Amino acid sequence: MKVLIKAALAAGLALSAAPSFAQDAVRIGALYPFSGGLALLGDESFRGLELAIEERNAAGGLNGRKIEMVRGDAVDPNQAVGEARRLTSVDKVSVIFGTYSSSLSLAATQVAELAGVPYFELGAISDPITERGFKNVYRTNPTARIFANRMVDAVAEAVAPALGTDAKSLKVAIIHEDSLYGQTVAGYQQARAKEVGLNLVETLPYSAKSVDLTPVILRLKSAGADVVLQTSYQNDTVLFFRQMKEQGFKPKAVMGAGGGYSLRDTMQAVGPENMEGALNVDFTQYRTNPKAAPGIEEFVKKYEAKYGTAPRSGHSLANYMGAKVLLDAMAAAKDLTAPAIREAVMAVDVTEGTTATGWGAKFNEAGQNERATPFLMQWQGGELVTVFPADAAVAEIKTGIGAE
Amino acid sequence: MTVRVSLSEAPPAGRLAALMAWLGNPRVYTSLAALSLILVIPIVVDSPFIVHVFVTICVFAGLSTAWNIVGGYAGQLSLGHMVFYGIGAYTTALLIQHFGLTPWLGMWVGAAVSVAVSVFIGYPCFRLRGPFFALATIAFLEVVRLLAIHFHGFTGGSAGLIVPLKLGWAWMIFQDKINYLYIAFGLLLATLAVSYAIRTSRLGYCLTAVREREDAASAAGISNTDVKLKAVMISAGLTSLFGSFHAMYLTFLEPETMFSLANSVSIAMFALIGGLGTVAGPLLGTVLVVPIAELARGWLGASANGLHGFVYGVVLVLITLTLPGGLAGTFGPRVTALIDRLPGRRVAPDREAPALRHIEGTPGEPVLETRDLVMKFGGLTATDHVSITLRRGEILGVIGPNGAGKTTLFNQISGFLKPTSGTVVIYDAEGRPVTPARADEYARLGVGRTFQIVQPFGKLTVIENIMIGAFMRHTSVDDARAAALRIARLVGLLHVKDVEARNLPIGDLKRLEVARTLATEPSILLLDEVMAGQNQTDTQKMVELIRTIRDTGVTVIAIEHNMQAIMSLSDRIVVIDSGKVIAQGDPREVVRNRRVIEAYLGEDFVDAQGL
Amino acid sequence: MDVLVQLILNGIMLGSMYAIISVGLTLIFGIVRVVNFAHGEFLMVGMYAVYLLSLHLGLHPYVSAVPMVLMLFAVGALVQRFIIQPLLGADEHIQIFATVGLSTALINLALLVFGADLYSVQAPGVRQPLSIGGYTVLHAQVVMLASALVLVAGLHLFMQRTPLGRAIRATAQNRNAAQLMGVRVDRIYVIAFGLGAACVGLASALISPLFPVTPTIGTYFVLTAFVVVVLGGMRSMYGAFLGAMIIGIVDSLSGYYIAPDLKEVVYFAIFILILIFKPTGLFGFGRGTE
Amino acid sequence: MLKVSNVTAGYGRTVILQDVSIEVGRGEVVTIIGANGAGKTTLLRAISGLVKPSAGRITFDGTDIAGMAPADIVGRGLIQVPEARQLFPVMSVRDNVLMGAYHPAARAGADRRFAEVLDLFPRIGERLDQLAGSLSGGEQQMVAIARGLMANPKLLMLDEPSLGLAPIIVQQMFGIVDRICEMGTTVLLVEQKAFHALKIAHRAYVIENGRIAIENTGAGLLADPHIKTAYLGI
Repeated sequence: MKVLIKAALAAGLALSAAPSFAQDAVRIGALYPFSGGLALLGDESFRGLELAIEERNAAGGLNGRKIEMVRGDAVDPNQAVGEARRLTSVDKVSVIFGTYSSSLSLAATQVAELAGVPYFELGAISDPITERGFKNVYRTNPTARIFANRMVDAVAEAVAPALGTDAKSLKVAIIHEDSLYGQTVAGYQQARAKEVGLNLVETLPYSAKSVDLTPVILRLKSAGADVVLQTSYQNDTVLFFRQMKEQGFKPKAVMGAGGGYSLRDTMQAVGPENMEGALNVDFTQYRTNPKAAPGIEEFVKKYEAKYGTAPRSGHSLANYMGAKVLLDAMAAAKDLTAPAIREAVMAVDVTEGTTATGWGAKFNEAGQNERATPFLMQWQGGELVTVFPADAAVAEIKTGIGAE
Repeated sequence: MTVRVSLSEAPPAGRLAALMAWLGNPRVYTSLAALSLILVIPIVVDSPFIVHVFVTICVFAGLSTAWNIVGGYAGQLSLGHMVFYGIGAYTTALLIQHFGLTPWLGMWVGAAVSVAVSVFIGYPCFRLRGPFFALATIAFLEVVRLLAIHFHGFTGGSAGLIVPLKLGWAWMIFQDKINYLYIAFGLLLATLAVSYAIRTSRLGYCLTAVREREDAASAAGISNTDVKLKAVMISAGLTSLFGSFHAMYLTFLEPETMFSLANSVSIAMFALIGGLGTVAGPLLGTVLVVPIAELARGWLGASANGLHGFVYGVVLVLITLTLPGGLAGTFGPRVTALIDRLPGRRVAPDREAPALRHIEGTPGEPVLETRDLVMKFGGLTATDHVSITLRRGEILGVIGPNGAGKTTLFNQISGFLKPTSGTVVIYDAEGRPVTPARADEYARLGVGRTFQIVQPFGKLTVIENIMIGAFMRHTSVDDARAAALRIARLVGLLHVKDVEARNLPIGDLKRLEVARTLATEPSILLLDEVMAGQNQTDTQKMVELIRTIRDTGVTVIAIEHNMQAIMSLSDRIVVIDSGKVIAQGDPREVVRNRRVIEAYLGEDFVDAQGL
Repeated sequence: MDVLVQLILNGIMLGSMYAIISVGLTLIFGIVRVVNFAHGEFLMVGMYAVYLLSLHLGLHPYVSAVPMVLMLFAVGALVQRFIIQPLLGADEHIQIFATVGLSTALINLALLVFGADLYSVQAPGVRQPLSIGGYTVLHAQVVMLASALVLVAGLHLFMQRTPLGRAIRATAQNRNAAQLMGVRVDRIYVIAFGLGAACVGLASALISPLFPVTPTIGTYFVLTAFVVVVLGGMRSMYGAFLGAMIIGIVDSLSGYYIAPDLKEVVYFAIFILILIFKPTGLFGFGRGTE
Repeated sequence: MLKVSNVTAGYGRTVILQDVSIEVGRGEVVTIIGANGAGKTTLLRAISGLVKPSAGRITFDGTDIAGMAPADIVGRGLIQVPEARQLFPVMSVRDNVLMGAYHPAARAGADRRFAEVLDLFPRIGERLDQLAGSLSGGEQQMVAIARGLMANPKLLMLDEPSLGLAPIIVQQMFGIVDRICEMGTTVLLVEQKAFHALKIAHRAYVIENGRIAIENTGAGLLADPHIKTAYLGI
């Protein structure tokens, strides 16, 4: 309840756009979907940013200046445009952090770019966000292409060895929900599978609102798919796992691209015994070897202290890590103008395995962090544990789906 | 805030003077002043966020106004209107991407595509009524959205299309946001002007007529499908233009937003809240709801997910329960009354009525023939081989007991029923025999009919009701009004000319039925029991009126139960019983016919009276 | 061949789920002449209630069917009495807007109370696959099909054999004459709306073990239910039942043989074609152009 | 038994009936005749509670029933057989007839009356399982009357039972009405075919343009030359 009141107050303050704020504070925008269907993970993402900023303020702020956060709530692209306009004009923020959802990010970054305000994307994965030649958009998290490549590569690098066969002998199928997320990831998966010469037997899109996935499963069964790569939200993940079992379809491996695969709710709805062995490529999750991701345990503690629950997904962690890197860059910049920030961001050089997500940070000309890679995880005994790459792993990869 | 003034009301003396006089009308200057606030407030406040809110208002008000042309004026509840918005947006964006075509041209291509699609959707769907039309439009929207996702090679699929950020007027992309507002405001003004022009034109009246009563509209020569198609084409084109503009504004398109069911419902809701079928309603609804929704999301949205949506839903239900007329419908008359008290009101002078249509032909020649008309409903034969000939200039009375098939006969000779067998022949101005296909074609050929159960357009005033008929021969509103006034005077409805038809007593409604039909200036007039419900003096007046009409060259065929009246009026009588013509000829002889008396009073009566 | 049989089997099972929902929608449309755009949200409300009963009282969802039927009957009756009844004389647009408004309010109320998370009901055993000659169905699906059959048969008997059922049919066919027979038609409308909603109550109990509940779960079903109702001819329960089976099978087959993401396109296309070319529905039980 | 005093009624602001007063005594057969649109049906609708009178009183057995719900009026035994039959077309003939005994006040003895009605209309007995909509006009009218009788009427109001029927069937229909009257049911008969209606009527009213124009005994009206004038204009 306290959180709610605080949030309401923050929103109120944001609306009244107070010039009474201390002159020396640095104002930054936080643009996420706080209401509507994306609210759950939008809010989860925001918590990572909030923790990073609190940490920074506790340590004296940005070169002695306090950081003030102004929230923007966007449910659809039109609102994202509106909120981005508000943040850049009324609230005159120095930078904007966001956004969790790719379509919101695409819309909001167009505004920020024209307004000349740096936009720090911490969670949206759509590649074009950093492929439009914008000068002021930076992203710390891995993109859909990186996700897709990691998934396809994992078939050869992790799954096939565990099965003791050659990757080329495996029949691979791609299934995905047909909104932006699924369509994008699956597109790159197809390209990558072709590139590395995997035997791709089916690519099946479906609506995330589907109430019956048996046609998909029967097609996979008919095609004799050994490995299924799924890009899905929560409902369709649950449906897929339940119906896969019911239809007696037992592939050698199933791998998700985050989304519904990363959520504890999904595992509970499906049942831990049925989710056993499901692979998942996603942002760094909490059962990761702290040696590869220093600071991860402290983050969880801080999170629990502030919000009273365990983190609901890795989104908060990714946002936390990205915010920290970029706040450091802001601190290093000679002032907070866009060119100075660009210079500072381009100078960032963080080696892999030194942040709470285990990612490094080095930005290319387009603003994309080239040292961010998702890890391969697996549901084992009701826990999502990191299994690949080896130095981040806390468990061995297992084969098969469902407990015997 | 319905504004009922028109530019063309001005006298022809001098454009400038006319414009000044028009601007001097308080309804005009208050409306313009209120509208200009949409432009003035953001310029004065000078904040890009406020500009954004007002751009959003302009876009949604424009979409809602365009929707209202179909949903309000024509009464066709489209809940898939964003399909045109999406088509406009995608066409424009794809043309930029593939051909480097400026959106200023692309938007017109988009509009053209939307208009074509609207005909494709509208033509088959207009046969559906009420909720089924709504469901069909939703289905079309969903199909288009799913196809846009599926064919991602062409549309960019769910990943969406990104509009290249080429700045400048040529590409409709600006660093300075106020430029967007200029365009949005311009589009809104244009849409309001179109909406206003339709509302006050022949098309607007025809749409209202079709919405209220399709049959009466057909009888007034209006082709229901044609006017609905016109409405949906205009609406789709305008909606599409807003889609194109909004795509340039958002610079990012995805099927979920472009073909959104939620937004389709929203624009309809704005019109409902503001007042369906009024010019100002959709704008009012949007101006009220959009800022409140923006604020509510700020205040409520952050504190609890769904609270503002819940409040929004509850408010909608409450509005339907308490203000079914919307803001404009409920408060409009009072506000306009207040505005009219402002200085400067100008009363348009009455016009000279245009000349009546001249009816050619020789008295006595056949003008309409039926040949062996048979009409079967299930097992019932309503008309059984009816062959009658109507001669120019006569008054033919049709009598017969209830349920004898008289009205069924009328329905066949006015095109409302297709005979099971047999033919109806009308002789046109050149004396050629023709058989029209639809009721509105009969009407345009000069067959005017009244309905036994009166069919007034309840929410229109008496004079507007008559104008619906007058529009068949007069395209201009002023001519139609003048012609309608002449008819109102003729039938004795002048004293109630500004009363809404639903408030008339039955006698006046019967006269209105005649007046609307007369306004179509028919050469053949079909009167179905117009004396019923009239008192003695009114009946007398009606008899005289019918004679007067006949004297202008009109041929009359009348069904009547008031025997005294019909006997004294008719030149000839046809008696129908159980679907058959049992007697015809001179009135005096017909009533002495034994079969006729039997049909009316029963066989026993005839025996008892020894007739 | 095996796949075809399995697909048809799945289609029938899916169809029986659509049938229960659509029969309710048909009752409301056929008798009260109102298209209930909030029908899916009734289902959602029911599913949350089933979840709560299971969580707090440990009730098996099938046991919850009884309170659900009663609760949704009450919900439907109240909606008819306080929202639809006052609007019966109004333009039909207004009624549609009222149910759309109700739907918006309910979805957001659920979001407010339960959040966007998904909740799933544990019902041991009912998701067990049952193998019949090499083909698979679930216990829950068999229960669903049986319930759909019992529901349609039960409603049939109720409508044919009881005075109240006769009065409901009479009111639907000739409101005026029914009044002259001493039928209180306003009360009949309340009962009919309640019955329609009660069908959804039954559906919510049966569907809960199969699908987790979220605020928008109703929207997954409601458009399909409209398709079914139109296919079945709007007024007829048997039409709705057959229509549901057809849509279930079409859904299943087109998902396999055409493309899973185009199956909605297929049945929406069927829907549009039926509306345009055969508005009385596939079986000629009713009339869509009225 | 039934007393309509100074009733004015209509739809919306459209006035159809003006200041109409009629009376029906117990055991009487009263006929109302008048041309189409004169207001006969509106009068019956007002008595049955389907139209609320804007002025005047309607009492039945001493109770004011103006403004009562139609169902309560039916419950008091005031039953209308409406114009143009108004059957339930896709219900069986049996169900149509049974609907007559729907009101709780009519449930007692319904089985006995069902037998009586079948006795009166043997044709109906042959067609119990057919859909009512598939019957001929005359048969439909019989079902409508049978349905009315099932309601155990104290006063039966028949609205144009001869409407739209072939002449031969009209004769039969009046034969049936005769029998119902002879059985002692009080009847208010609205007709256009004046002669027969007047012949069986104890008293009769002529309604013109929403007002009662003449009141007389049936025989008296039969002899009144005004009738022929009103109907045939001679």
